[in-house]
Amino acid sequence: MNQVFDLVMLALLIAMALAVARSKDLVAAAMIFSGYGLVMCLLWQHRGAPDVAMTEAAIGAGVTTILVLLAIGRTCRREK
Amino acid sequence: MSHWLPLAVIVPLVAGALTPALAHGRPGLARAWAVAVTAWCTFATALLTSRVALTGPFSYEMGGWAAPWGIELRFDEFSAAALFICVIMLLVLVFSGPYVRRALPEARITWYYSLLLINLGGMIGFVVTGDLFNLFVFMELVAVSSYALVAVGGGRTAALAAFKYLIAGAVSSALILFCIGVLYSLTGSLNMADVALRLATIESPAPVMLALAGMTVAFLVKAGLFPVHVWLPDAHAIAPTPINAVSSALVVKLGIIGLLRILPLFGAVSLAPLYEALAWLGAISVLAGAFFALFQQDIKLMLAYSTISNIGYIVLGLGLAGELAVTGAGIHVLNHALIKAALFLAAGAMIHQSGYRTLHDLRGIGRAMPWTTLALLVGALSIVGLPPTAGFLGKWYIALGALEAGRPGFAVVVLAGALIIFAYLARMLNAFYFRAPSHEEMLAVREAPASMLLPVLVLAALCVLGGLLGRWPVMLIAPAVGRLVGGG
Amino acid sequence: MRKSLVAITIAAAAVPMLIGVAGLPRPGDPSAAVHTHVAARYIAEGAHETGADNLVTGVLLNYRGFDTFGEVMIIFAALAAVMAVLPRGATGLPGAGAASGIPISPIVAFIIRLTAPFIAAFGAFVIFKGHVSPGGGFQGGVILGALLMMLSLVLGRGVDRPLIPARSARWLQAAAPLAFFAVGVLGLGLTGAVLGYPAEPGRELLRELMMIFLEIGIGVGGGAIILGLFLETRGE
Amino acid sequence: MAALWGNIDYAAFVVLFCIGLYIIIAKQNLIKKLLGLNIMETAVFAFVVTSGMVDGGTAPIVGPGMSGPFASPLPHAMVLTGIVVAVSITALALCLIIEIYRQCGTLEADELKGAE
Repeated sequence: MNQVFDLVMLALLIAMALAVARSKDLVAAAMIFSGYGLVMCLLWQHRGAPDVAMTEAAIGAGVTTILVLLAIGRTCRREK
Repeated sequence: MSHWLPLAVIVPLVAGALTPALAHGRPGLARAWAVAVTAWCTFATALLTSRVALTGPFSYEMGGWAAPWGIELRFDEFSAAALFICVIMLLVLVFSGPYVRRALPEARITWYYSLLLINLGGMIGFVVTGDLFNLFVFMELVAVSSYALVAVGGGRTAALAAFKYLIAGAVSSALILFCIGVLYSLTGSLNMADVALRLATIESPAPVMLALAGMTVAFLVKAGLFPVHVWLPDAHAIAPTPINAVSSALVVKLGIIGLLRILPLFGAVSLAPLYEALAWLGAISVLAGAFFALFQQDIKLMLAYSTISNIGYIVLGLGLAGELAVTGAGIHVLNHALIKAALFLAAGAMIHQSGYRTLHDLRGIGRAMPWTTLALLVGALSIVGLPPTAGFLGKWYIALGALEAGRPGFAVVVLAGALIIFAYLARMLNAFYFRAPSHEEMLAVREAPASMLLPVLVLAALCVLGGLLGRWPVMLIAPAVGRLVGGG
Repeated sequence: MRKSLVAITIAAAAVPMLIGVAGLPRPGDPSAAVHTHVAARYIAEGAHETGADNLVTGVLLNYRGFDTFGEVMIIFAALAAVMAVLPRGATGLPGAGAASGIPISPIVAFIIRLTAPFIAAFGAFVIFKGHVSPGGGFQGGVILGALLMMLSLVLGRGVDRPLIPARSARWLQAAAPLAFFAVGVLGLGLTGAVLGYPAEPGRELLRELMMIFLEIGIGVGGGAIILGLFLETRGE
Repeated sequence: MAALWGNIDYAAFVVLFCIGLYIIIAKQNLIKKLLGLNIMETAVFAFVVTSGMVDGGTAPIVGPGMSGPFASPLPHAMVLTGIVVAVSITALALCLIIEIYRQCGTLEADELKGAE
């Protein structure tokens, strides 16, 4: 069961990374990146690393995404 | 017990964190505070350097934990670079008083000095640590402060140059962390000496080669060697003058010192192909850096490309892996720091006083600013490598090392690089001294203020002193070179 | 041409990494060097030697406290960098070009005010219990920072009238390096090594107090810095 | 290549690393490049955390009720520091992006190249 969970998580991560690469709308890319951080946090929680998972969720998926959205607000939203 | 070693790293960092709080109401205090802390650091590193010169390398266990379990700071001969770092940072801080009051907006001055102190603490930490992950942490500390200091001048393209520098630095840092993860996965420890021992017993060569190749490439990107130098010219030319001096003379050298730290880890692996690659990359970088410098009109861009050329000399010296050549490389790391700092501060003082940056506009400045131009002349002679100056020693040893290794071609490259730079500098000095000024107000330009002129003259004196007393640094780093070449 | 250049670079990075990674010991293999060397001692005597049941906090604050000091300096350097790079008006406030100021809807404002004390309690819990349960200074600091961000939005306290006044904010933001300096020098006095913790049987309480003091310093410092980053990036 | 199946996690993280590298090199928008940089760094952190994993291992918390093999705490300490480094660099990069947009009016690398 563990192996299947890991493989699903890894496949999801790669799919989200590609989605970030493809999406033209930067806000959508930031949201997908936040989801990518949360899936990574789930994977680490499963691997016996709760501290790191909590930090990744709070800092990686939280603060980074907020700062990116603020910067998008002050610049332009769409990638040409 | 030498508590000087951890305090020499912790004090500048904590002082950097306190600078904004202390100088909140009084911006003038920030500079005085920074100069005082840097003077203390110079004293501390001088003590440590004298101790390593007398009794050889020593280490300090943080928190009292033995080596592989805790972090071990290891001060060996190459760590004596910390003294050069402190001296140059002290002179840069003295220089940046009047310069920064005019170049930077008022609100940024306290943060400028805070970042410089953090940069200093990070560099000292980088050269003294004996722990792989600690090396990464201090490298990031120097990196973050350097990205910001490049952009603090606020020029039209300063932010873009800083962003390119940030992306190049962050990608190489991610690669270094990946290689540290590979080494940890193989050996289970992070202490450099311990990893070196345990790497010898690893059977599967593939991950070891990956870690070696990855770290070498990443440190060469940080050192700005020719094929991966793209971020360097803009970052070093657009930043304010004191930051040019710090980044071209010191921060770029951390890539080389990082290489010197990780090469002994891979003693078991045959490093011959790596050294061969380093020698060729260094040679190409020497010629390419000098060649590009030839076509620059802007003085600062020319000096930035000459940094790439001199990094090429150092990497060429390392690549030849002979006793003489590696000594030459080690010496050039220290001497080039002095020379490049003198050149950038002198050129910066000229730009600060006259407002012009290109060779054509700066004609006739020799008469208006005699002392600064004299210092620039001494720096120029040193960078070419004429005998009485500091630049001569490094290049002389590398050329000898090339001949000793039976590679006369590289000795010719060393000479060719010096000649190309000499051609440019002859043109520059001709413009300063013998050409009529192309702008009338050049005659009205006054000499740089005292606190800008003093550091420039001290650095020029150090360039000549480094040449005359060249024997001492050679003897100082000889044991470390012996360990590196003997073990390598 | 550009496409092939990109493909070559990616392949030049991917192929050696894949080959190298294949040679590594299988993750999860208990006999790998990762578990038998340094980590074996951390797990066996970590709780006893550092007094922290959460071994990650034990490693972070005790065994490798110097790394965490460097890390705390990096987050402060990020704040100093942001303050040094962003354009400053005459009064030291960030320039125009602020985010689109969509007013916070009263429902959201009410919910944030309602949950604020619980978030503060959870943040404090994560900081104080960091050495016995998952969590620690950074996580607690980020939670407090996020709470301060939300309150700044709800109370309309932008960068011109920050929630924490500028003068005291500078001291709060330097809290973590100061805490490390204090504990480091105290450790030097007690155990003769910088950042050392007293390990004698009678001194467990003092060691735990020093650790909690560090956690609070990191939490408060981290929270203030993250609030500063938020306000500066947001502009007016 | 059979060994690669055993380390399939590492292979996935190398793929993520290369996707991040691809985004940095191929995409023109500076914010997109920054997201690629974050993806690359998170992939390296995942690699380090996974190297500390142990079969059937629980979190390295030595509580009264805790038993069984514990994951190695050292990679967790490294990755905690790494995540804080990543957010520091991201915060600085975003402010540089804001400054670039204020001065050059665009965030596309190819248009900016002409602006120098």
